[in-house]
Amino acid sequence: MEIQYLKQIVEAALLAAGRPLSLDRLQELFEENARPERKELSAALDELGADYAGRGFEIREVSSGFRVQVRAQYAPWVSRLWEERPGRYSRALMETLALIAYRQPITRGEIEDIRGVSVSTNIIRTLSEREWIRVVGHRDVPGRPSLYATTRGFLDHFNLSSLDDLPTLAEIRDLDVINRELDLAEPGKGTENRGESVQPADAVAPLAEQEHQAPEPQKSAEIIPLSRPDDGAVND
Amino acid sequence: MEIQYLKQIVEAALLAAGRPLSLDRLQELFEENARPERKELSAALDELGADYAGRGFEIREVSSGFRVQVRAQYAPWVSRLWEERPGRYSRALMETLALIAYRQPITRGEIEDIRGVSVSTNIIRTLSEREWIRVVGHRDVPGRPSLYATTRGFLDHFNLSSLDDLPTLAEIRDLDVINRELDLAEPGKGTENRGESVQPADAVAPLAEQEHQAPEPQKSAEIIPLSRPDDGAVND
Amino acid sequence: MSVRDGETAKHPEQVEMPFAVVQGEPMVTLPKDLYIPPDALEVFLDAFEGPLDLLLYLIKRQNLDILDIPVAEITAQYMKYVDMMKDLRLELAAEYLVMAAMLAEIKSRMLLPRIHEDEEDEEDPRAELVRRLQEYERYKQAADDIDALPQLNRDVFQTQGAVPDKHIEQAPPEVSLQEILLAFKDVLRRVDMLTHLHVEREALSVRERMSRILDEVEEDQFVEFTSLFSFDEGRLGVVVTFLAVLELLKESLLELVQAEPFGVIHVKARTTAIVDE
Repeated sequence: MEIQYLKQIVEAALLAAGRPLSLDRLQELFEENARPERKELSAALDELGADYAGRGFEIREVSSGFRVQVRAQYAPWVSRLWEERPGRYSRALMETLALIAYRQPITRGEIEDIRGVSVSTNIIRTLSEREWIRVVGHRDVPGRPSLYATTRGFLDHFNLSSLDDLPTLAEIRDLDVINRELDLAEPGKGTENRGESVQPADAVAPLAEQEHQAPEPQKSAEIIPLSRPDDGAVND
Repeated sequence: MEIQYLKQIVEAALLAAGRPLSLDRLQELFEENARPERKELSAALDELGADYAGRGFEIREVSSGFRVQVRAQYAPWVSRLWEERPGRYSRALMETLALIAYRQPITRGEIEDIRGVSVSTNIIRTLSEREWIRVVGHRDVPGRPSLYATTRGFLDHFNLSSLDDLPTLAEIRDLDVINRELDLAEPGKGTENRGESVQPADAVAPLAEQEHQAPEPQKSAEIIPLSRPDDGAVND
Repeated sequence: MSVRDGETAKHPEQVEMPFAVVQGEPMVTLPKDLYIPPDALEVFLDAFEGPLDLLLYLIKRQNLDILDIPVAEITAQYMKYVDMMKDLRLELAAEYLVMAAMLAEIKSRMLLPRIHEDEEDEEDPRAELVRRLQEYERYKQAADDIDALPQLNRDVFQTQGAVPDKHIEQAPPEVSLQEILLAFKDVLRRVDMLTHLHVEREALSVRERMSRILDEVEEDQFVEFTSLFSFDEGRLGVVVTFLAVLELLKESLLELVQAEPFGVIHVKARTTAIVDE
């Protein structure tokens, strides 16, 4: 099929679909004997993306496929089409969502440990109803708490094609730095200095490990050990 | 306002709206002190119409305003977005078809005698519409019931050159062997009271596949609604 | 500096004051210099997502690095807020009190002189708090970052072009031959118990030919018997056709007429009602 023709079918479909379309789904628009290769479709999508430069809309690849969307810069005008502005989500909800996005799979208890406050059932329900999160399993501890993870719908909503596209998580500075600064900041502490000049190795380990893991969202089913045993006393 | 900018806002709004927008409505997208004249908007719409020449979509004025729509020539492809996944035929239909193939010419009453249950008009109509069976005459008894036979199309569809290519009854009795070879799970255990309705393919999809689909809520639009609750039980 | 600057705490027993709060006992002294006018406090506290958030605020407000928390000072400020919550009879979340306890504990540990040798193994008492604050802060920031991403229906909008000539076709279900055979096998299994059905030895080509002959003959018009035969089918084809005609005659579906001995035989579909069953 000629690319010019292909492009027109693809853009017509994307424009009308009202949802992202995967390459597979785009292929299915064609009769089996006239089905374009995936790379032909990709080429067509690339060309369309270039065609739309300077237009009010763009092609964007999100998690569940490609979509044609109105560019963010026209949102102030386009929003006026609807009486109601979309409400803002509470900070509690966004923080919970962020923890699930970056630390998935994660239990509610683990979210509470990090946030230092309880997570309301409403928040979990709202996120589930929006189909941004879902239960992907249960941690094998007493009570078998649900493990939450984000969905494709979450990525689609936030204009992301994968978890790798999430904003980079701030780094945690490790204890060596802390101690150096403590030493500098408190030069005259006398006897207390004794304990800080040599840093016990086992105190460094947990932080170093977290620093290594945290910036990359865990997509595997691997379970991240979250809190050290003595954390529990503080939070429960 | 520069027309280039105006055009982009107008096309963004038309694309996002999902409904036709009148000139008045388009004007309302702008702050009062920056509101374009109707003739400016008309000019922008005209230019957009020209821009879309050679694209898969066009601007069209309908009674309630302007809208962006897929060009008619691409409707056949785009329409496939809403096509439902093929369902499955009921066991009753399959039995009826088998009896017509092996016992033709045969009347509906004779099929009912053998199957021990009535054959719905729907089944006969479905098989006729697919052009797998046809009426070849009428039995000369009261009511002059139609005699059904299979068609050339039936043979073609199943890649048979003649009915003699169908397995013999003895071979059918050994179908368990064939099944093992085909690795085809026999779906027929205790299915006598199965409904005649078309069965959604998803009802038999393995659980794993359904789980895989779960994060994509849009897909549910492709599931054919079950018309009979008892159909589902067969697949477990 | 934090230890020295921290208000009056010089002895361990004085820093145990906040523990009394955790146990629900009344405070001994109330701080007088509040940072926030009490009437603004309720709104103010609503803005916090918990004790870590409040602590972060206190630290940020003084332009302090998390890594360098003057524990005593922050503890004192924190307690003031907690006390204000009590004064205003705000429902004081347990998390705030737990944090107060943690701060007090850190403060006391930092004040205690380390005399035992094995304390070299002890980490900085602030380390755990610092870790938790940093951990919380990064996700607090991440929440803001995610919120700032272009969101569907807030910043970007999925297009919804009309399809004026939409024509949706329902694809017919796929059927495999195996499915038909399995269905037939089920029928056979059922009818095996009713042995009157003798489908066993019939050649299917005869049945197929029966259908074809029925299709060719008309009900009100005779056709020549010989026209049913096609000689290029060979001997086998002729036999099959002949058997089909016999079978159709047996089933009273065909009528065979010969006007005179050795005359032309004609065939037509049966019309007259004959009781034969």
